[in-house]
Parts: sequence; C-alpha cells; structure tokens
Amino acid sequence: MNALECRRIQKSFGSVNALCDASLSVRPGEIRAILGGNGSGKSTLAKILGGVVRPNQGEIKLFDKTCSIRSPRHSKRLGIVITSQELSLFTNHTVETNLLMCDIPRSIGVFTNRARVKHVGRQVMDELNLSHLIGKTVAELAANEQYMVEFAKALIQKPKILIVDEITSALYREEVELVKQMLFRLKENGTAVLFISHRMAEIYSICDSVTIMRNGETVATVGIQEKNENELLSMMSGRDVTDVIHSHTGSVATADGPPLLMAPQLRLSRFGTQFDFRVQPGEFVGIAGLQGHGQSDLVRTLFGMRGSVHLKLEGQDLHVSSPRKAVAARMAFISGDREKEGVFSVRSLSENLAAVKELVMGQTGLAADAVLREQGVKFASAKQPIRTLSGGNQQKVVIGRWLVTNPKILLADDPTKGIDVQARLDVHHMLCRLIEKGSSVVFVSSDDEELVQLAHMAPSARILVMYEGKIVRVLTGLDITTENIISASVPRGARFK
Amino acid sequence: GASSNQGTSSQAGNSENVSTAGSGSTPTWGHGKKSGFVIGFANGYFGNTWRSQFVQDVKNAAKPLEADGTIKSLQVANSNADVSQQINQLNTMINSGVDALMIDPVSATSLGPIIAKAKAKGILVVITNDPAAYSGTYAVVGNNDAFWRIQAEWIAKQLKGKGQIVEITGLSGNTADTIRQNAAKDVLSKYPNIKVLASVPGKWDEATAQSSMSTLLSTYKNIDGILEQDVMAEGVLRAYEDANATPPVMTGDYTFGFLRKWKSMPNLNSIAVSYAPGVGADALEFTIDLLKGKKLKSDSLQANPLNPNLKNTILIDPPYVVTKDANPNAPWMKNLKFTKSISLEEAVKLGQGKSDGAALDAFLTQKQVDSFFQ
Amino acid sequence: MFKLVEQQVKRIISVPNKRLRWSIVRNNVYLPSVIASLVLLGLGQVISPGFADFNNIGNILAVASILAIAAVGQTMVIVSGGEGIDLSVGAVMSMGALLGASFIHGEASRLPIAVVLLVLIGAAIGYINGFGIQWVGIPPLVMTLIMTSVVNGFTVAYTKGQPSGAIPKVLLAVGQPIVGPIRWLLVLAIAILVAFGIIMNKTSYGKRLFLIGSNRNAALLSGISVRGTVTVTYMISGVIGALAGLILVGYTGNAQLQMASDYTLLSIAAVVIGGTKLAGGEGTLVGAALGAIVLTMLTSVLVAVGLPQGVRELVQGLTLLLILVAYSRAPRLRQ
Amino acid sequence: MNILKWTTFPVLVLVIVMAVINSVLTPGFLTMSSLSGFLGSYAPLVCAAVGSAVVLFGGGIDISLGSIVCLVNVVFITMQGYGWNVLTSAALAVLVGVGVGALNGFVIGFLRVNPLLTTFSTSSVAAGVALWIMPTPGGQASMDFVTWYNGNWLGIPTPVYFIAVVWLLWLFLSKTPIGIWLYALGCDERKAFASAISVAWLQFFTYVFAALATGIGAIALTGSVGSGDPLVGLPISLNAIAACVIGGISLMGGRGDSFGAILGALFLGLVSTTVLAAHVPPFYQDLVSGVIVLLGVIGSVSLSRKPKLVS
Ligand SMILES: Nc1ncnc2c1ncn2[C@@H]1O[C@H](COP(=O)(O)OP(=O)(O)OP(=O)(O)O)[C@@H](O)[C@H]1O
Ligand SMILES: Nc1ncnc2c1ncn2[C@@H]1O[C@H](COP(=O)(O)OP(=O)(O)OP(=O)(O)O)[C@@H](O)[C@H]1O
Ligand SMILES: [Mg+2]
Ligand SMILES: [Mg+2]
Repeated sequence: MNALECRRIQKSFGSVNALCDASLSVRPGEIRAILGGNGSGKSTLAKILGGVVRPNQGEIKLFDKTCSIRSPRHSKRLGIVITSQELSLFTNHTVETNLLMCDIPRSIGVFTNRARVKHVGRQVMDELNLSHLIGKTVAELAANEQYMVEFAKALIQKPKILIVDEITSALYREEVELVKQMLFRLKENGTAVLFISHRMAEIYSICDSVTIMRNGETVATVGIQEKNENELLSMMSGRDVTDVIHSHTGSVATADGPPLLMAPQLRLSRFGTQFDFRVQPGEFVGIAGLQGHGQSDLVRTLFGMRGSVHLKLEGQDLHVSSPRKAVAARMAFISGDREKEGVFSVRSLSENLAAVKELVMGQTGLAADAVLREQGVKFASAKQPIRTLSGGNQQKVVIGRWLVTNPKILLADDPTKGIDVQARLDVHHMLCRLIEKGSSVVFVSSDDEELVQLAHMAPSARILVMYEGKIVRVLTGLDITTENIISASVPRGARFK
Repeated sequence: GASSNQGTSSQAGNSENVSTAGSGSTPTWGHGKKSGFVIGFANGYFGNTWRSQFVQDVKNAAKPLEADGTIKSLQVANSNADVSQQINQLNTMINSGVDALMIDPVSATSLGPIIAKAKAKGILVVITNDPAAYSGTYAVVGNNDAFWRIQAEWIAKQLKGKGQIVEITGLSGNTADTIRQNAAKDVLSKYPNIKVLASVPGKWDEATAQSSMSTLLSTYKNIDGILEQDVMAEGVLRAYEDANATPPVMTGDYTFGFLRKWKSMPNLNSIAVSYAPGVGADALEFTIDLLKGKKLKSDSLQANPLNPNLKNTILIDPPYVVTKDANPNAPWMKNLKFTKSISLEEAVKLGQGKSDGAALDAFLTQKQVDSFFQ
Repeated sequence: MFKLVEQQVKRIISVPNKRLRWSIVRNNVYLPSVIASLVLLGLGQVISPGFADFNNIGNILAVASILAIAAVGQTMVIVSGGEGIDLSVGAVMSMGALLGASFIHGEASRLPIAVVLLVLIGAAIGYINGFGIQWVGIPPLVMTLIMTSVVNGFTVAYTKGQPSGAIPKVLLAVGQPIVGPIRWLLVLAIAILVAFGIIMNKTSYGKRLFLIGSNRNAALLSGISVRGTVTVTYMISGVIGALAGLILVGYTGNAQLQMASDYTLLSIAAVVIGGTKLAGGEGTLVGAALGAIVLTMLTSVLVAVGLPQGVRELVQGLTLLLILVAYSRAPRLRQ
Repeated sequence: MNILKWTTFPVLVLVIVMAVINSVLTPGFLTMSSLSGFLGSYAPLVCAAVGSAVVLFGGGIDISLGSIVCLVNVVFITMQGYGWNVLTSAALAVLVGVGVGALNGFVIGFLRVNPLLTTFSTSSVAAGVALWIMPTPGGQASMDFVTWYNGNWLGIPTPVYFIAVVWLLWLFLSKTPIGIWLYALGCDERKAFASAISVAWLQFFTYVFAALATGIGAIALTGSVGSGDPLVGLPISLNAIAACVIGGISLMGGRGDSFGAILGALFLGLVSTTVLAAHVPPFYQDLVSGVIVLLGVIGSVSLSRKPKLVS
C-alpha cells in the first residue's frame, strides 16, 4: 500500500501553470527526493499537500483512502507535515512556543501550559543538540538555527507523511547529518518522506528514490542508484548538461600590482574583528565559510550598509557611509534575497532595470529589451511586472540592473541562492564577462563548489575563507579546491559547537 | 447656538426634582467673600469665529474686574467637543478651589454628576450659551426662540402669508437648533398658505449651506422665500450666484460679511437678527453679582428652555434686529426686552474694523444687568 | 469622465473571450467608480428631478474637485509605501483656509504672498511628518494623527480662533461657473491633477517614488535616497493640503477652525475607491479623482433624498462598505 | 538593559513624570476625590485603548471604537428609558456594541477587506444608528448607577473596577493559546494560516473583543455623563490608537502589552489636565498638549524601536 499517492495534480496561479500534471506515490518508510529546476512546481506540490494551496484538479490518496485536503489544519489532522522553504516561524515568539505552535498543550483545558511547552520543546532540541536555543526568540537566531527549528517543529508533530522543502541549503554539514539521522529514524517508524533539495550529494546520501519535475510535470521516478548526477540533471532540465560539471584542473592565476580596492583595518562591527582587505583589478575574490561567519557582513560593510567605512578605490581615499555613496563610487551590490532586497515586484522589467542607471546615476537612454535579451531573460514585454517572471529570471534582471552601470567592483551576497543549475550558469557567465571587461567581483556563496567553478572561469582569483568574523585562510592557485575550503571553514576543534 | 458644532439636549436632562435655582434658600456660594473670586470657565467647543469672539468677550469683561480685585483669577478651558475632556476640566477646576463655574456644555445632559459634585462643594454654577437644565444652577443664555420667531414672523409678513419657502436649519440634534425650529413651526402654523418645501440642515456651515441650497435650487423650480439661520446666508447667496438666479426674500445673518454684502445688493430683501457672542460676558456679570450675594428679582428668572418646570434662566434677547431701515414698532419687534431695531447702515457702521467673520455683538450695560436684581 | 467611460467600455467589448472580458471588468481599477457615480447620478435624478441638471452636476463636481485635490497628496503618500498614510490632511487644509484668509486680509494683491507663505508652512509640516516617520521611526499613521492636533493647535494659536479678513473676489471666483457644469474649481483641479500626474510618471522623483513604494530595501541598496524621497512626498502632501485649504475657503467664502477635518478620511477613501492599493508602489491620480466624485455624488444623493442625518450616515457607511467588499478584498489565504 | 527592552517602560516613565508635575501644579491632585474624578472621565478611554491594543496585536486596526461608544451609550440610556433595570440594559447595550465588532470582524476576517477602511465605514454605520435611535441628546441613567460610578466602592473609586474588568479579560485571554496565536497572527498572517491557526476566526475575535472592552468603557462613560448623547464618544476613536502607540504597541502587529495601552490612555488624560493646571492661555492649550503628546510618542517610540531595515 502507499502512504501517499497523487494523481494528475494541476494548479495554476492566474496565467502561470505551476503544476500541470504531477503524479507520484510514496510507500511508508520511503524517503523520496524531489528534484527540479526553480519553479518546476516542487514547493507548490508541497503546499498543496500541506493544505496551503488549493489544487485545480487531481486526486490525493492517503493510505489508499481518497481525500481532499481542505486546509492546513485538516492536512495536519491527516498526519501530513511540511517544512516551508520560507520558514513558518514567528520571529516574535520564543523557540519553544514556535515548536508547539501547532498544538499548544493546555492546563485545565483552557490555559497555555508554559511549563509543558518548555519541557517538550527541550526534549526535541536536545536530540538535535540545540537545547541552548530554548528561551531565545526566533529573531535572535542565525539563519541555519532557524531552519533547524523549522525542522524540529515538524518532528514534534509526529508526521505520518513529512515533506521537507529545501531546508538543508542553509545548514552546516553537521546539521545536515543530524537531519539525516532524524529522517532515518522516521523511516524506521514507517513515515513517508518527500525530500526537496537542489543538492545532489544530500539526495544521494539520504534518499531511496527520486522523482524529477520539470515545468510542473513529474517527468520520471527512479531508484537513486539507477542514475548518476549528470543523467538526473539532464532529465530535470530536458537537455544534455554534461558541461555543467567542470573538471577543475590546472592552476588559477593570482593578480598583483596596484590594488583596485583597499580597505585598511576594515571592521566587522557584529564580530568586533578588524583586518585589511584588498581587491586587484579584474580579480575574482570568492568569500567562503560556514553561514553566519561574517561573509555577508564583509560585503555589506564594504557597501556602506554598516555605517561609514574608509576605502581606497584606485588610490583615491573615500568614505562610504551609505549604499548611495558606494553607488556614486561605481560599486555594485547584488543580494541573494530577491524578494526582500532585489526586485521591485509590482513594477515593470524596464523600471527594475533602470533603477540605478537612470534614477541614481542620472544617465538616460537605456534599451531595456536589448539588455534583457542579452542577459538571456525569458520575458514577453519589458512592460510586464517583474513578479510575473520566474525566480531565476527575476534575479537575472536584478543583476542586469547593475551590469548596465558597468561597475568598477561588484559585491555579490550569495546571488544564486535557490536558483537552478541553468539559470545559475547564465549568471556565472554574466559575471565572467564583467571581469573580462576589467571590473572585479567579490562573491559570497554558501556553495563551495560554485566558488571553485567561478575561480577557474576567472582570469585571476583568490578565495578567502572566513570563520567567526576573521579571514582564516587565503586560497590561491592550486589550493583552490572544495576540500581545502571545507577544512579551512571549520578549524580544528570547532567542528562541533 | 450658532457657536456649537455639537448636539446638545432638547430634553430636560436634570435628574433631581424641579426647583428654582437658589431662590428662596439662602445662597451658600462665594464663601462670604466680596471680592477675590476664582472663576472657572469651561468652554465646550472651540472652532469658529463666533465661539472665539464669545471667549474673547468673557476675557475682556474680566479684565477690569481683575484690575479692581473683584476677580482673583479666571481659568479658561476649551475642550474640542470632547465630553470626557470637559468633565475632566471641570473636575480639575473644582479641585483647584474655584468659587464659581461658568460652563458652555459640550452636551447639555452630560454634566449631572460633575455639577452635583460642584454644588456639594458650594460652588456657584452658571450655564451659558448652550442651555442645559440642572436645578441649583443658573443659566444665562441667548433667546433662541425669539431669534427665529422674529425671522419667521418677518418672512411671513414679507410673503403676505402666502408662498413656498425652504428652510436651511442648523445642526440637527443641537438644542439651539431644535428650539429655533419649534419657534418657526409655531409661527408658520399661523400662516396655512405658506408651504415649507423642504427643511435641510446646513450645519451652520457656509459650504454645506451652499451645496444644500444648490441641490434645492435644482430640485424646486419656484422658491419664494428662504428661512435661513446664522452664518450661512452668504453660502445661500453664492448658490444663487452660481445658478445665476436672483435670490428671493431671505433671512440673513449677523456676520459683518453678510451685512456688507447685503449693503452691496440694493434689491435684496432681507433681515439680520443678532445672536450676540456677548452672552458669555453677560453671564460673567451675573456670576459676579450672584457671588457678591445679590438677590435676583423673583420675576427675573424664566423657565429653562430645556425644562419648563425649572425656573433658573435669564434669557438674553437678541440685542439688534437689522432691517434695511430701522423699524422699531414692526409686528416682529413685539415683547422683546432691550432689543434695538437698527438700519443696515448703522449695523455696517458698527462693524468698522471688524473682520467679515465677526458677529454683530453687544453686551448688557451694568444698568440693564442691575435691573434683574433686587 | 464620460470619455473615460467610453474608453473603458470600448476596451471591454473589444475583448473576444467572455471569461477574459469579465476578468477585465473585475480587475479594471477605474470601472467600479465610473459605474458607481453614473448609477448614483441616475438614482439622484429619479429621486429628485433636476438632480442631474448642469448646475447641480457643476456643484457636485466643484465639491469633488476640492476632495480630488486633497487626494492628490494622499495618493502620493500612499504610493510611497511603508504603511504610508497622511491623517493630517484635514487639519492642514483647515489651517490653509484660516491662515490663508488672514494672510490675504481682504486684499487680492496679497494673494501671491499668502500662497507663498502657505507653501512654506505646508512644506514645514510635511517635513516634520517626514522627519518623525523616517528618522525617529514613528509609524506614519500615528505621526500624522498626532500632527493633526499639533496643526489644529497651531492654527488656533495663530488666528486666536478669529479668521480675519474677507475673501477677495479672485479667490471666490473658483466657485463660479464657466460653461455648463464646468467651474474654475474643476479646471484648477484638472490642472493640478495633470501637473502631478506628470511629476509622478515622468520625473525621476516620481519614478523613485514608485520604486520606493514597491520595495524600500531594494531601493536603498540601489542607492536611491529613500528618506529624502519619502520626506519630500510628505512635504508635497502638506503643501497641497495647505493650498487645497485656500481653495476651499475660496469656495465656501468663510473659514472655520477644523472646517476640513472630514477631508482626512474622505481623501483616503477616495484614493482606495480609485483602485490604489494601501500597500504602496502602485496608484493613479485619475482613480483618486473618480473616487472623490463617487463619494461626493453619494453624499449629495443622500441629501436629495432628505433622510434624517442618522439614517444618512448609516446608508453612507453601508454603501462604502459594499464598494470595499466588492472591489478591494485581499487575496484568499488559501490560494 | 532588560527593562529598556520592556515596551511599556517608556510610557511608565512618562505617566510618572506627568503625575508628579500635576501634583506639583495642583496640590489637590493626588487626593482621592480628584483622582476618582480623573479616572472617572478617562476610564472609558482606557477600556477602549485595551480593546484597540488587542486588535493591534493581531496586526489590525479599529477606528470605529468611538462610534461604538456612542451606540452603546445611546442604547443603554434608551433601554433604561423603557424602564429596564441597569444591569439588563447595560448587558444589552454592550451586546449591541459587540454586534458592530462582529460586523468589523466578519468583513475584515472573512471578506478580507482592509481594516482601516472597513472600520472607517462601520464607524459611520454605528454613529448613524446611534443618531437614528437618539437624534438629540437626552434621557438619563438611573441615579443609583450614576452615584455609584462617581463614588467609591469598597473604598476604591468605582471606575477602577471597570478598568480592572477589562484588564482581567485581557489577562485571561493572554494566558490561553489565543494569546500566543494573536501575536503569531500579528507577526505574519500567512505563516499563521500555514501553522493551522484559523486566521479568519482569530481576526473576527479580536474585533469582537475590542468592541466588548469598548462597550464596557461606554457603560463607564454613561456613568460619568449620566445621560445619552449620540456624539459623546467620537473622540475616543483615534485617542485609543494614540494611547496604544504611546504605550509602546506597534502598529505593525505582534509587539506590545495591554498594560502599555492603559498607561498611554492615562497619559493623554494627564496631558489635558496638566495644560489646564499650568494655566496655559486657552488659545495655546491645543498646541501645547499636541506638542507634549508628540514628544511623548517620540520618546516612547525611540526608546522601544526595532532595528532599521537594512542591516
Ligand atoms: N503564489 C504564487 N502566485 C503566482 N505564481 C506562483 C505562486 N507560487 C508559485 N508560483 C509559480 O509557480 C511555479 C512553481 O513555483 P514553485 O515555488 O513550486 O517552484 P519550486 O519548484 O519550489 O522552485 P524553487 O526550487 O525555486 O523552490 C513558478 O513559476 C512560480 O513562479
Ligand atoms: N508569480 C507569478 N505570477 C505570474 N506569472 C508567473 C509567476 N511566477 C512565474 N510566472 C511565469 O511562469 C513562467 C515559469 O516560471 P518558473 O518559475 O517555472 O520558471 P523557472 O523554470 O523557475 O525559471 P527559473 O529557473 O529562471 O526560475 C515564468 O516564465 C513566468 O512568466
Ligand atoms: Mg523559479
Ligand atoms: Mg520551492
């Protein structure tokens, strides 16, 4: 019998077909990976099962009983639990309150039983050895900790069917290990798991089978051993992608001569650390490290978001006290958080594109259509609101916004977060073209593989590994490998916090 | 009346049994002082020229009295039509030990408890401008009944008792407005051939009056007369200008703005009856005399407009009736005390140096005040 | 307005597919207000013949013009996003009316000075609003709400509650008809609408305004000066408010403290009925103007019916509620 | 440090300061009779503020509370006019008020219309009905009730009990899961929905609660004015919100404490008392009190303020 069976699920948002024909069935105790490009409908499927989104058509069977999921509450009653890609935590509540939000223990049937909330919360957090978080509000937690809490919140609900939507992308390796153990424990108790992720390694180590989605369709389901990485990627993008995986052979050049940018005694206020930072002309500087160790603080400080900083750009002194000043100095910043810091979602593509060049630098005459086509954006008209574009395409437009200003130095804070392989490659090529024009790129990424790839694409490159707000290692030439990055980003003795 | 923007009661709000203020029983207020009185003046609404003139008059009237030491201090508190705030102000004044309270109530019926508190402390309470009926208090208020009775009488005479008129009233629900409307009804009931086509509230606001009048103009083809209340006349005239029609017989108002305009329109047949902001100053005079222990003549006090059984009220008749030419023995001038009939000329003269918004004002002379006392 | 209807209708019937046609009707921001005002006009005519004659329509349009002008500032503030809203409009208008009257002091020659002074004061008030909101971090609703009492207080303190000076002919002329229902007020309002329409859609300030309204953080990161732009927007709202007050006093001919306090919430209602989202980043002045017409039309119909005040307010409230339910509902939580 | 984090701390300071100033200006201020008088006239606002606060916690806003006060007051008096006893008519009146709250809640929670505009419309509905029932002020509350309200009960000024009742209602609420859900809702509506919280009902509930608290306040108001008046409560609408904000309650939802709302309301009352006691000339009273309130808000906001967006 199947724990979960979906047949011909169809869902469209206005004109967008998020899901046109999604079918899959999962047995109890099976861990099924769901693999697909951005916007291929993975989260939408998850949300439908979670009762958050109402399907237009299709049939859902739980343990061979047909049932229509009416609401999140109903879905939970049926034993379905989903962790959300966007997190379902309330920043103003404490961790334990969040954990038990979905069924709050009561005393005499009326009042909240705070003691019990703390107790139960602590139990679960102990298993994930995160009990030190109990009592904090979610707002105080780092991104990875929040995703762990989101996962714990799911565990507490004792799911019969658990859907994990891209929580691992933000986690430390150790934490991914923990998640894996937990999932295996659920597996033993016969829970069916849908595991959504873009990371092949995880999928191979955790899952039994994989369902591949493309443009809202489930194109195939295979045992995890039957296909290798490239085969899976080809299936999900519908074209042959052997070129995706580079073979990083040969050395990477290191630029010298007068630096383009100097940041003497650069101070990261959150960590209270200080160090010199420099970028050579036409250089790619990758910033690696575990999340929350100051990588984004570094680039954001340089861009004047953390108060005034003293920089030397091409020898000239300048004090950058705000993004405005930074832009004036021909610097650029791309954030990985599209929704919050990237797109003007209700405005048109052309407006999004012209935001900096026209409105800040006062240069008019921007041929929107041409630029968009050049950036390889899938779009109908430059007048359409950007929210009607897909995630990856939205990000391409945001990047285009900065490329048209041809900046001297481009700071990128994990700009390809949650973007699928194809779109990610396009972005990489854009950046390389910029570097070839002589600009420099400082690139933060949570994906070490990506940094190594870029380093090998760029004419000259360095990779700085950060730990607790300090640069603990500078990798150049032959040393630029994922292994070195990993070992450097978790110094000995700090493997388990 | 014209002053207030807020509804105040038309029914008796007083809780205790009927009696007449202080009369008979020896007054306990003033604490035996003959001078150095502390007086609190709580003005319930503050928002238009009439009211500010009203407050200014009180303060002006107080100046000489403060100079000669009769008044130790006059506390003035305005509340913006906020009942709770006014009650709180009165509460504060009571606790700061005033000898007398002058109140222009936000709401006629909402002062029962606080007034009881004041009386318990032997504080003299004088209601002014907007009437309110509480036993053991005095009321010194303008005579709203006379105010519109005169104008209704006048328009009826102008129309020779026959024709179609529209009424533009004040703020529906407001005490003064209700009294006035009743007066007009009473008068017009004597003229069966005068038909009131419509009676719309103009809220004592020129703009409202103007747009209401425009609507009426487009709705009714022949309007022979307009019975209109204070400060709205210019709005009515403007409605006619916009429709470029000539205004019919209409009652006007007491703002110098209208009087001047009227003077510039030789063919306009109108009347202006003053509703004097000075009533507050008059109230102050009475308050002082009462504090000094003077006794009112038994016939000085009339029935409270809100409660016929409560004889505690001094009604101040309109000081001026303005017609093109003074006409003291016209039918509408009957049985009015201290009311002068003056010509438009004189009226406009009185307004020299005054703003258009200002109202034709007057006070009782000391002699007139004394004539109320034994 | 009638041209607009024509356009709308054309747009709809030109669409082949029935379902799509309906979706346009549903999603078109102007249509509801256009239909509503026409229905109301017809209703008024039925209830009291002569309601739809030139003079009365002119009068309605005149009143609506003032509201529309007030709504211009409100629209821009709402577009600026960040919960942007200006509750001080009514108070500023009242101030404009009273101070305007006393600056002019009956002499037409003083009109220009009065305008200049009002612009300055309006800007100053707007600046204080912007400062409180952008630098101190007070929510717009609260900041402007409290500015209301400050401004009213200032007006009382300045005028001593005594609006001095007659209103000169030139100013009174705004209420005068030109041809048919067209009055100077209407022309003035249209001029202002056009002017600010251009400012919003053609100038770089206007473009910034929309972007900031759409996403504050993204704007900041793009180097757009959010604080500056927002503050300027509140200043514009203050200036428009003050001038609207002057125009109002031209129309009514006399000034009273707080004479315009109703305009605060009315202007917001007008903006929303006109299809502008309170979320910011989107919005049109035409919509606001149409909203103003609907609201004015509604009030005058109810006056024409001659209901007692209580019932009138009741009906007004219910009608507004219906319009909102029909046209400005947030999407369902379960998509 | 931690006390500075407490959102109610700033307003607490403000109220103490104002109270001190007052007792200096008017030596009699801290006497029982003066205080009970003060509380008597501001208990209604306090109750409404607590109601308003609950709506704000849930991320909504309600500007119809003033009209609800009018309606309840008018119904209460009218019922008594028909000779019903105080309790029954009070209960019925409050119920009517709650009805308006239910309308708000239904339109906002289930039909998902913007709260500001909804409550703006319903405020004119409620005020309209009030004016309809009682076009002109009048009627009178039972003398016993009025004297009871304006006196002491068990040695404590009666208005305090009204405040206490509303405060206890909130306290009870905050101890139940509803308290938790409320702040969750205020933090993020969609997440609340995804976490199986019945958002619509919860929103519905907040507006009903606000109306209930306000209704109780309206009964108090009737006690202090002793009669009916269809316009009596209007200023409360916006004052209640101002009170909340001074009390450190965020309009963005999810932050604050009802106790802050109570203190905020008292602060507003103290301001108008102070302005009077300080013998500020009448023409400047509004300006001065306006500026004081503004400074108060600046104080409380800048003390308990969230970090800036970009950081
Ligand atoms: N609320 C929504 N409104 C409109 N379109 C939506 C909505 N949610 C998703 N979509 C669209 O539906 C499609 C599928 O979205 P979905 O989030 O399921 O993709 P995904 O597979 O989860 O992508 P990712 O890997 O980036 O999470 C995309 O085109 C997306 O833009
Ligand atoms: N929120 C939305 N509203 C309307 N249309 C949308 C929305 N999201 C996506 N679309 C449309 O659906 C199409 C498919 O979007 P989708 O997100 O699946 O693309 P994608 O495969 O994820 O591309 P990418 O990998 O670049 O994200 C997009 O081209 C876009 O036009
Ligand atoms: Mg996508
Ligand atoms: Mg997803």
